[in-house]
Amino acid sequence: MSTPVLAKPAPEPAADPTVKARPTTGQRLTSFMPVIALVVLLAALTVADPGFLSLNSLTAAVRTSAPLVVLAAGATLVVLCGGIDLSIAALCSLATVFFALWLPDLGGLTTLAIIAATGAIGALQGVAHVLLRIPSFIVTLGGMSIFTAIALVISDAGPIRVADRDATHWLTLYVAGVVPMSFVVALVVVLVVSLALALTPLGSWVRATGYSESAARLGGAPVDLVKVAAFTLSGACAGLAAVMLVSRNFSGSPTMADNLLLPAVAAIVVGGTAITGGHGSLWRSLAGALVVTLLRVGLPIVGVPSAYEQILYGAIIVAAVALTLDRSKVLIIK
Amino acid sequence: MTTDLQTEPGPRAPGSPPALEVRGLVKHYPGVKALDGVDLVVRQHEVLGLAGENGAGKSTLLKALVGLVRPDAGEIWVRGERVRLRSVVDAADHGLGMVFQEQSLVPNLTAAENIVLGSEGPGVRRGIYRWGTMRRLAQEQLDKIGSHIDPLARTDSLSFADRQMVEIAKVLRIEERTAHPPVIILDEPTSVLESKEIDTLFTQVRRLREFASVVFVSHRLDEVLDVCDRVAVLRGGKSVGEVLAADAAPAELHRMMIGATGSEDHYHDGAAERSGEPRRPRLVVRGLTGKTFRDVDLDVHAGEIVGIVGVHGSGREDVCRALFGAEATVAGEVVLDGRKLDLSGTRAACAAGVGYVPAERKTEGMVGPMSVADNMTLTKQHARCSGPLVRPGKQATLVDTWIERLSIRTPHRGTAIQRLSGGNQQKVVLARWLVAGDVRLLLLDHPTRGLDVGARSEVYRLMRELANSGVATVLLADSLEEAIGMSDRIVVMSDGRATKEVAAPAGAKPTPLDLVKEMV
Amino acid sequence: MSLRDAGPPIALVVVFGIFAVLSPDFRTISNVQNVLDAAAVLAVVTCGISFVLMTGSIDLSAPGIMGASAITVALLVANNRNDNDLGLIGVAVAVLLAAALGCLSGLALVVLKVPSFMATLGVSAVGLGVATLLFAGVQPNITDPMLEGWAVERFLGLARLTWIAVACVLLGWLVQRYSRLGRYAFAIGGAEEVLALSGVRVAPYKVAVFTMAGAFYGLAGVLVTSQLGAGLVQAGRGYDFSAITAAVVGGTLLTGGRGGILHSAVGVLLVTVLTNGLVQVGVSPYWQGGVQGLIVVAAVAAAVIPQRRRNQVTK
Amino acid sequence: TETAAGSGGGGSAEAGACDPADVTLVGQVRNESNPYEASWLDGGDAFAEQVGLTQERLTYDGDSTRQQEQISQLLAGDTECLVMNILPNGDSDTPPIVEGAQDAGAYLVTQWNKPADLNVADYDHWLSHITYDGVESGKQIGDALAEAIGGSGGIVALQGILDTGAAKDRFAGLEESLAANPDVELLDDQTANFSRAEALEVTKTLLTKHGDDVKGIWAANDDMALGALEALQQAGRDDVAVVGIDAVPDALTAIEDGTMTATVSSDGPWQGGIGLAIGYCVATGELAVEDIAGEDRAWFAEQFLIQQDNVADFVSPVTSEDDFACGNLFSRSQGAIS
Ligand SMILES: Nc1ncnc2c1ncn2[C@@H]1O[C@H](COP(=O)(O)OP(=O)(O)OP(=O)(O)O)[C@@H](O)[C@H]1O
Ligand SMILES: Nc1ncnc2c1ncn2[C@@H]1O[C@H](COP(=O)(O)OP(=O)(O)OP(=O)(O)O)[C@@H](O)[C@H]1O
Ligand SMILES: [Mg+2]
Ligand SMILES: [Mg+2]
Repeated sequence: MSTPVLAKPAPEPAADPTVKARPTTGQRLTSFMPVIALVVLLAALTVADPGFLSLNSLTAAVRTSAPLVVLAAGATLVVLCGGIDLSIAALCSLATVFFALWLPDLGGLTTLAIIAATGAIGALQGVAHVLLRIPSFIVTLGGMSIFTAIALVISDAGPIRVADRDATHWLTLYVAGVVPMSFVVALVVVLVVSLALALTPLGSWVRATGYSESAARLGGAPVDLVKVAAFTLSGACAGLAAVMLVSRNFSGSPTMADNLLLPAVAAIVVGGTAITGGHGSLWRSLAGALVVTLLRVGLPIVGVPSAYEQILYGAIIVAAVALTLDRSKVLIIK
Repeated sequence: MTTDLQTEPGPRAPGSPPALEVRGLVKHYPGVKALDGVDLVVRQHEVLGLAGENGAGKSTLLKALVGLVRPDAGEIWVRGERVRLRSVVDAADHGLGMVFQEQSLVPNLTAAENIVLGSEGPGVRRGIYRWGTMRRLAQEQLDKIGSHIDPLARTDSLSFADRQMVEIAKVLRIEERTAHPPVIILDEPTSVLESKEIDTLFTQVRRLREFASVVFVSHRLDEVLDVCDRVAVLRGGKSVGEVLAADAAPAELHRMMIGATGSEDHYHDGAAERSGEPRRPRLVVRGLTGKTFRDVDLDVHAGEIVGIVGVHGSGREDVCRALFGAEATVAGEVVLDGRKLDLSGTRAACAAGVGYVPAERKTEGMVGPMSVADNMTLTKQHARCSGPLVRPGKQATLVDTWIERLSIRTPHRGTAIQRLSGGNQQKVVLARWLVAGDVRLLLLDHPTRGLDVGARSEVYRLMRELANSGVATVLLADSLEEAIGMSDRIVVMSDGRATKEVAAPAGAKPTPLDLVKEMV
Repeated sequence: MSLRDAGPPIALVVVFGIFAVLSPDFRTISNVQNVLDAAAVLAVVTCGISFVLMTGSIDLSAPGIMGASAITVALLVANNRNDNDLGLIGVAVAVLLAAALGCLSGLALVVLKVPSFMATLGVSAVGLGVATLLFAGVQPNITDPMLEGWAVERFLGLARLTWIAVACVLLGWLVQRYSRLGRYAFAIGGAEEVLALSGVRVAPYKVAVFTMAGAFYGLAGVLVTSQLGAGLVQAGRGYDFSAITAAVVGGTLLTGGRGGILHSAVGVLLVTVLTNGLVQVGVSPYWQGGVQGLIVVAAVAAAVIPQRRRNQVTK
Repeated sequence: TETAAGSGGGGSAEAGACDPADVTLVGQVRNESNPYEASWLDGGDAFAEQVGLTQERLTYDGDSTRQQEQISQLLAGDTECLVMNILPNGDSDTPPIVEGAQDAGAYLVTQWNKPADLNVADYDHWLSHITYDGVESGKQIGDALAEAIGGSGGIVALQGILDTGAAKDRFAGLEESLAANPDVELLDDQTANFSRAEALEVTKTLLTKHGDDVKGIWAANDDMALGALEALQQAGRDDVAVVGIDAVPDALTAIEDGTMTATVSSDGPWQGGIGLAIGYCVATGELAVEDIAGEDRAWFAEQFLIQQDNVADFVSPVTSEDDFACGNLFSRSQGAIS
């Protein structure tokens, strides 16, 4: 089958070639908003407590943020596809238990085994979502309670100590003396996935699925595969985050990461990714996760009393989203 | 009806006083001048046609008239009074109402609610619905246009044509807001209707003229001349003149629209250029059965265009979707080029060389916020990749080639497709299947819906050239004439079954009447 | 009634039947009363959230708003912390405060254009903060006989607050069916852009929907206070996701435009019957959450399978 | 100056070299929205005032990760003369806190939760771990309950958050008590996660399930006991004995009124003060780590079974300055944790 040869239909020139789709200054600014929000927040915390802006303190903050970055990065993919993954935190908790249980047998391979296992569990949720046509919200809400139950049962509802710390020791090292290894790993995850999206057709498939699933499907994009892949990655990221948590806490516990769900979703939204899908990126979630981490640890450390801390957290996070969301990309906000 | 008829019925375009005047209207969009000083007069009790190519600015102008678009410059006068229209409500208060190009009803509300939406009046007292009153109000509007639907039916349970009637009934509510004859604007109301429904609509439009002015937009120029008293022509956001419908021909209008002598490139004569090489069967469908169709047999040869005609609900659309793997089938066998076609999903169909252009361009055909380039290369990876990696350079070259070949009007290949006019969007969607050069079977569902004459003839030419290069095409045409003109063979479907096959070779075309007999 | 609408009630009957067969304790009158009483608070919360879901938004503010209203009402009626004894006025003030917090979510959504997921999460945090401030380290216990009576006194076998919940469901249904607010909420979920084209200003209705939802959460907070005899900051913990689950299980779509109060009421009963039944048949506490999750997924899957289509969009 | 065994995050002063005015006092609990923990922080404030300082109050909302995050952020700041009195969220949260403090050279006292195999004496900045004997308290109230129902009959148990040591120890205590009272039958045990609201629901369900067989309710803390009391009131039952642990003010009132049978005291204000006091004494050099007896590195604090006859003594717990004097720090010890 050869390319159909079409005569050039002459009449009018296609378009004025000088008109380029170049972003305006305003658009450029909006795309940097997550970073701006981060800097503003850091400045505000420094004003409140000048001691906050020290190398030590920043190092601790990025080290703290690593699991959240990884969780948010994985879930961002699902959100970009137009879904949501509410199971990441419960899956991460379950993975910490797996890690503690498997480490004695698998040794150095445990990390890989965990990531593979959580990836497979994520894939399973993805398959349930696309095959049964159940909204991802429901599938992953169900997944959340199922994973919690499994974790409680296999751990006998208690934390399991990890005696052998060598397997996770590498995550506690520092690159060049200051950059925590776990944060470097988180950066690598963001970078690798971002590159995969940018350099392969995956990126446009993901966005097409998120913007308009039916158009993507009828346009021949592998919508179901893309969705399952997104859930798989989200699961795998939950596993990696679990390894990071274990390296920090020296134990696995069936509820360890449960409270990271809402911060992870907050990180995605604060980054300016549209919760309705299509528009957004992983580096935005990275910036968002740093903002959320600063809010979580920064406010109490600079001395905001507990009650006011919650009020401030609520207000700042809403303000941050108001700042970062590019409204030209999302017409109707639900 | 609240308006009293001061004047006798009948066309009276030139003489009657202006109901609405537009002077020097200008509207810029980033990179486009959608309106560039438009002047327009709409007289009382006339039907004014508005013609222009895709992207000429028709919709923008009409939206400005109902307060949805804020013009950058220019004036709008209603019955001798200059007005500033800030919202739909504002416009309705001045007696201006519009039926939009895309249907705009809330699907999960009743027809009655849709009709009174936004101006419930006595239907809602202190925020409380009075369903009886509501029903009566809606019934009054429906009676005006002689529609018999149940006002309390959920809108998404109504047929397409009935929904169109609801839209018209809804827009007629503006009569209640003003003592003067209203101006009713219809933006491409016919592009989604069957011919029978179009006839009903035209009857309505002629009735409207008795108590209102109507602005009517359509790309079917014969239609425009048929129903309108006067036709104004827009080109590149400027008014370029007007004609009296009574003494104008489609060709003349077309010339004004494109600003040159347009080739009278109509589907009827084009068929002669078709190459006569011997044909081999490409698509063989036997006993295909799905939810809305049964036992469909269909053969399409390489290089052949087969039209499927049928009334709304005949199931032809679902047959097309089934062949593309987008609709489930329960039985039947489909063979493409001697190999069994996998109907399990759209991916498999794409891989086998099947292409599909859906009728619902906005929701199914394109991914609005994505660029022209990404939309064009969504399917065929080797059009933008080497190995698994995207090569932006390769993609750009290829996309630019096709933008030029199909003369797609877009500021840039990176422009979001939703900012293009409908015709140009359609060309991008078609190009999606051509970029790779491996399409063997093309399923076209209303491919010319909403396209202007020029764009349409380009699509026709494209279809023919594709056929000449060996592509087998299944066409669900916009009108019977189009089906007859373009097809080599026509299959009639009714009630989910293929009931008749009619040969339509160049020079021996059946008449529309022949087909209508079979369809009902 | 379409198949989709019939699914949840059928599921309710089936689940009820299964538990009734499995456990003699489950099928007692007193347990049915207990189930209905236990469903009361969730029903009120779900009334509120249903309107928000109907518009296609989501609302996670229930825990914060309920906490704030629980503490407020405990401090305003007769209690052990101060000399207030405002009775019903105290209840009204708590509900108003809750409505104000809900209004805040709505304003963040329409004025700041912050997606509801985030806006309501923020408001929830604010509500918890306000509650913690008011709590000030000492548990307020109520001594108000009226409020205590709601949980204790019975009418036709059911606690007063169960009747309050029934009244809420009825009110919600009337609002949904007969008020412009309810119908517009429904329409916003169906096609928001069309409302704008029809000259309807959508923003005030969205704010109103969130305000109304806030008021329902506020009342739910009051009910929890009445049940516990004390105002707790954590009065609303977990109600956000369980209310969404109940609404969805009842047939409300998260994308909006479908479902309603009666659907949600069925969903609430389904969830409550499950919770109660699993305890009654003696499922290990470890497994209860998991079994419940599995059943919810299965129920939704069973409901959607009949109308599955090839090119269906599921988000 | 390197005192810590680890690689050292902050330059810590030689033990005991701190000027009293330079000491930073930090108290961290789950949240301020329950009376027990709020009174803990208030006790910390009272001690800080006593030595002319202020306490930094931290709460982590029962969120383990957040607790770790706060602590690592805290330890990234100035750790010289930093004294922390910490309530770890669960057993598993203690080791990272301990190692963090050790590396940074901050003085740490933990309470309630500690894995059994983690030895305080292995560290020189983890000064002490204080807890109440959960098995003992679970047994004490179990016995009190058995006595209240006349030595025989059915009871139900409301467990705490399943993966905490406190919940497990207390339940183990109940089992010991059941073994000693063979006629008392445990009809059912369910978790209500230490929460009043959950306890209300669970109790209601258990009451319908077991009806009049229920003669007593054993709750792993007072909040759940109070929830159970509400459920009993709503069910119109006043013949059921209820016991809990913690001695929160509402429970004491209930015991005074006779609606509740027994609880076991844990003294929040004292706990909030004593941890800071130990750290303060070491930081300022009034007490050397080496001088703390081995049995005072991890110890059970004194607790009392409170019933109607002695409840008056506990209604307003008072901490005297003497309790926190450096020579008197371990006076409430009931012996080392075995
Ligand atoms: N919202 C918008 N943003 C940017 N450009 C726009 C927008 N709306 C319209 N345009 C541009 O304005 C021009 C006029 O568009 P308009 O929709 O008025 O054309 P039309 O005559 O109605 O075409 P069609 O026949 O295809 O409906 C087109 O070039 C279009 O791309
Ligand atoms: N998934 C579905 N489930 C049930 N009924 C359907 C479904 N899809 C379509 N129908 C119904 O089946 C009939 C066939 O519809 P279809 O749109 O295929 O007709 P058509 O002949 O292609 O119409 P047109 O001329 O507008 O293209 C219609 O009555 C439609 O309402
Ligand atoms: Mg148009
Ligand atoms: Mg059709």
